[in-house]
Amino acid sequence: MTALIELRDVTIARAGATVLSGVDLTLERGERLALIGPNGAGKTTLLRSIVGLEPAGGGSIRLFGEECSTERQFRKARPRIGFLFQDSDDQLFCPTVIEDVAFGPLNMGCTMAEARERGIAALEGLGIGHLAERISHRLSGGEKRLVCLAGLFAMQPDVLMLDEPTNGVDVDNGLRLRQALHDFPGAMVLVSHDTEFVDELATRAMVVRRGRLIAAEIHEHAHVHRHRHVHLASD
Amino acid sequence: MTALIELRDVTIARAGATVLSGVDLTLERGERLALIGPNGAGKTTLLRSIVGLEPAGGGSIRLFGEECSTERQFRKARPRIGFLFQDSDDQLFCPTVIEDVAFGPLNMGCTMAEARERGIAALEGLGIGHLAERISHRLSGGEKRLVCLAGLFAMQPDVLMLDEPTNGVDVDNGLRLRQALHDFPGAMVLVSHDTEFVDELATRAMVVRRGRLIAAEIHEHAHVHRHRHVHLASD
Amino acid sequence: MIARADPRIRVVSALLAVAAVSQLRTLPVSAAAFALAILLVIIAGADRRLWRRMLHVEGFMLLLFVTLPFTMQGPVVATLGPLAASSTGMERAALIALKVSASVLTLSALIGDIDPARLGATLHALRVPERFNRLFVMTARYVSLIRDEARRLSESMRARGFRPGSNRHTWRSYGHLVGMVLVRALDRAERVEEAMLCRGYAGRYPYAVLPALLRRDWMLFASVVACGILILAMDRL
Amino acid sequence: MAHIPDGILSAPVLIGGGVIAAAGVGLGLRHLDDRLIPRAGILAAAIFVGSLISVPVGPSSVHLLLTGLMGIMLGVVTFPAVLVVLLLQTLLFGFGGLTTLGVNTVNIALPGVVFAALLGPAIRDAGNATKRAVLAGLVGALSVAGTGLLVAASLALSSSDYTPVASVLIATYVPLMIGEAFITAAIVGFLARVQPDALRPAAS
Ligand SMILES: Nc1ncnc2c1ncn2[C@@H]1O[C@H](COP(=O)(O)OP(=O)(O)OP(=O)(O)O)[C@@H](O)[C@H]1O
Ligand SMILES: Nc1ncnc2c1ncn2[C@@H]1O[C@H](COP(=O)(O)OP(=O)(O)OP(=O)(O)O)[C@@H](O)[C@H]1O
Ligand SMILES: [Mg+2]
Ligand SMILES: [Mg+2]
Repeated sequence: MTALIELRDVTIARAGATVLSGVDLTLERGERLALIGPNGAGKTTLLRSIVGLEPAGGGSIRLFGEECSTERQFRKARPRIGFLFQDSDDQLFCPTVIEDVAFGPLNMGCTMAEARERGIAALEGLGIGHLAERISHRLSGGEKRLVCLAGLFAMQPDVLMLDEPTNGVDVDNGLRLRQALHDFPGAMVLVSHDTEFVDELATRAMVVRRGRLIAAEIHEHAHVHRHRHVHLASD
Repeated sequence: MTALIELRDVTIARAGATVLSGVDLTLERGERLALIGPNGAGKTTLLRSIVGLEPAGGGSIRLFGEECSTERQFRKARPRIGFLFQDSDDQLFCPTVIEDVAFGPLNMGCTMAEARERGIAALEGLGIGHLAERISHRLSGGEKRLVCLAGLFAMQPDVLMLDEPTNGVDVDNGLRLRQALHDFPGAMVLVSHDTEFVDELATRAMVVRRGRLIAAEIHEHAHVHRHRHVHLASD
Repeated sequence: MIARADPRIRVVSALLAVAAVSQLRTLPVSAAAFALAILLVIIAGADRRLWRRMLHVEGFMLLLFVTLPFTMQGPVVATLGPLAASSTGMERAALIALKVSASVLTLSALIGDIDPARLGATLHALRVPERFNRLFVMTARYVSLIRDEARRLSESMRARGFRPGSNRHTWRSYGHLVGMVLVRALDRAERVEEAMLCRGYAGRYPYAVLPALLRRDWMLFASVVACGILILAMDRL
Repeated sequence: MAHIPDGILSAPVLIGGGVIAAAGVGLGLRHLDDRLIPRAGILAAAIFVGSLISVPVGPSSVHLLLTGLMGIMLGVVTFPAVLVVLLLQTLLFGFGGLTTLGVNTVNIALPGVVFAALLGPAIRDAGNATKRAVLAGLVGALSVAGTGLLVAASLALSSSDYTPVASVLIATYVPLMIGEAFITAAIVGFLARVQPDALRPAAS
């Protein structure tokens, strides 16, 4: 069986400066790969180049077994990869939530009725069916994040690529989001600074550091921490 | 001695819906008060109403001992309160960094030469004197954050109000920012989801939850954690 | 040398030079003006992007070049099927091409490298009305920010399988895109105004004071004006 | 498409355009008080950015002008806003057009201001989405047509040699009218649902 995503010796430059070089990455079916690394290391850049939004300078990118280098080739693969952007505001552009969620299926050739049905189903799967008719611009940060995710689920992708999915999400919405990701049957690439979240979800991790992508391991062991904590006075 | 900021039984509504009610808050000289709470709880709204950007529906707001309710009264107090906005791009509106940093002092009646001098001093205090002539919107996220802060320091305020100051700041700039805040002699109100940062800096904390502002305590004690950790394979 | 000149002088010189070129009527003088413009670009230090700019022709300019030779009366020099190209028409097309190119080159050489965001103090010093100037500075400051926002939104559309075509789905989606950019721009405008208030803004926008003009600046000004007068005089004699 | 470069128009047309533009910009500035400058500036920037998008219409594609929309959102402030946008294009893209700033401002801004003033109130009060869409589309299309006519007129008035070109030119505006009508309708529909306040001119 072929890998879902396969990068070989890929180099990516942004605004003239090389951000990443010699990147090898393989994502197999059922894997949940975490990408970690400091600010500005190139995690977002790497995700963008996987779906062809950032042209790779060298090396080869294969998606679902097919070589991709032109916009045309990437375009065919994109509906199968749900890409959650780092900033929800960059992803929501339709006036109402349901229109936004139905946008992907419409692009894939669904009729309006089918697209809405898939959209509603995706929203309900995330427990936010009640948001369908809301104006997307006026949602809270956490709600926006979940709506973006519903927009991806509605496309029924084979791979999810999530750029800091827990950003700006509060506790309650965070729980729903984790549950939905746990239940997602496909493969996943995950960028996050939230180590607890990564530890809980990922099956494998890689570190982006100084322009390189390096394999990492996930261990389990106990730690003693000592730090100050905030408690409600009434607790 | 009078408190710097004193809110009594304040109610704040946004777009018709009550966001906060019965808010009592006192900030004394030298205090560093952290406001914490979930997304959409009303932390930003509370800061905005302290400087009169969001009109309070009821109760009284006293700044530096004087009752404030009209725009005129707030206008007098604002230069003494440095308010760091949640999004840096909203705060940097002058073309170059030095113009932006000198903007506050100029409004306070300094001559151009004095204002620039205070601006340069503020930038150098934060270790970013070399950015002075740069175009402000071409800075990185972390640099923007520091420039915004320099703009506030240049006004030599008595109180800093910081809305998620560490947002989008990487490790190096984060260290500079913490150092600068540690060295700031005045009082501070601090909103942040970054618990480590809050624990390190705050002397007192309050929680915004379900429309109320509740006092909280900061404890120090040891914990035993057990979780999975990511390590570089080569470690 | 030009890059170090005072921006006030550069803006005024550019305006005068282009005004002079725009009034030329004869082919040889226009060619001379074009040569002068190239010289100016070389003095200024040519930028690679400049030559690309030269190739950019507005749609109707193309139309003008193509139709003028066939629509103007005059001695026929070539025929293309039923169409006859006149020499007067071709001369006119050449004249326009030279004048337009000379103007673009002159502007690039004199003011092409000025960052619009830095022009506030210059326009202020040139007595441009205060409100207009602030509108200009504000717009210049936010164009790139908003352009980035729009770019990221359209990338998110592509990532979800959008491909533009001539259909209602495309037009509606673009309408949503521009609408969302506008709504976010309005929100931002409100917060920017508040940020200004928070820093004690009371209606007087502070501009940087520009240094006094040097002899070098006046020399640049004098040479541009002299060239302008010279070509206009040659053209009319 | 509406942007006439330096070196084509005659002096009387340049001066006439300059005078009308000065009047329009002056009027716009009088309506632009201090508090409205960020709103007008950031909106002008957004519309400038929106107009960089190329929209497929049939086999070709067009760049939007969005002047009908500007008229609806900014009223007479459209004049200074268009001037700012043109000045920025001159500086950023080096298309030229310094001496023609006045003429271009009038050609681009005037139709938008006029048609938005005529149809704007009906758009804001429209009871249903279809009626609003039709009216907004009309403002978009008419503004483009007006700009096409004014550009043609500027050329024809400069020299009779340009008259044949000017009449061909008007035909090239038809696809733009179609694209602009649909997009303006879609944007106005969006704003009416998400932020109806935005459809009121910045200066009121
Ligand atoms: N629009 C851009 N133009 C030019 N360079 C950019 C742009 N965006 C990012 N970069 C550069 O590319 C590099 C990688 O950025 P990237 O956004 O991929 O980092 P990241 O690992 O996702 O960081 P973060 O944790 O902050 O999201 C950085 O050095 C950054 O300066
Ligand atoms: N521009 C607005 N118009 C109307 N309501 C708003 C607006 N901005 C925020 N609200 C509402 O006010 C409430 C408080 O929002 P606020 O931004 O103060 O929350 P916050 O505690 O700062 O959250 P976060 O941690 O996400 O920054 C929310 O319920 C939100 O929906
Ligand atoms: Mg990133
Ligand atoms: Mg907030």
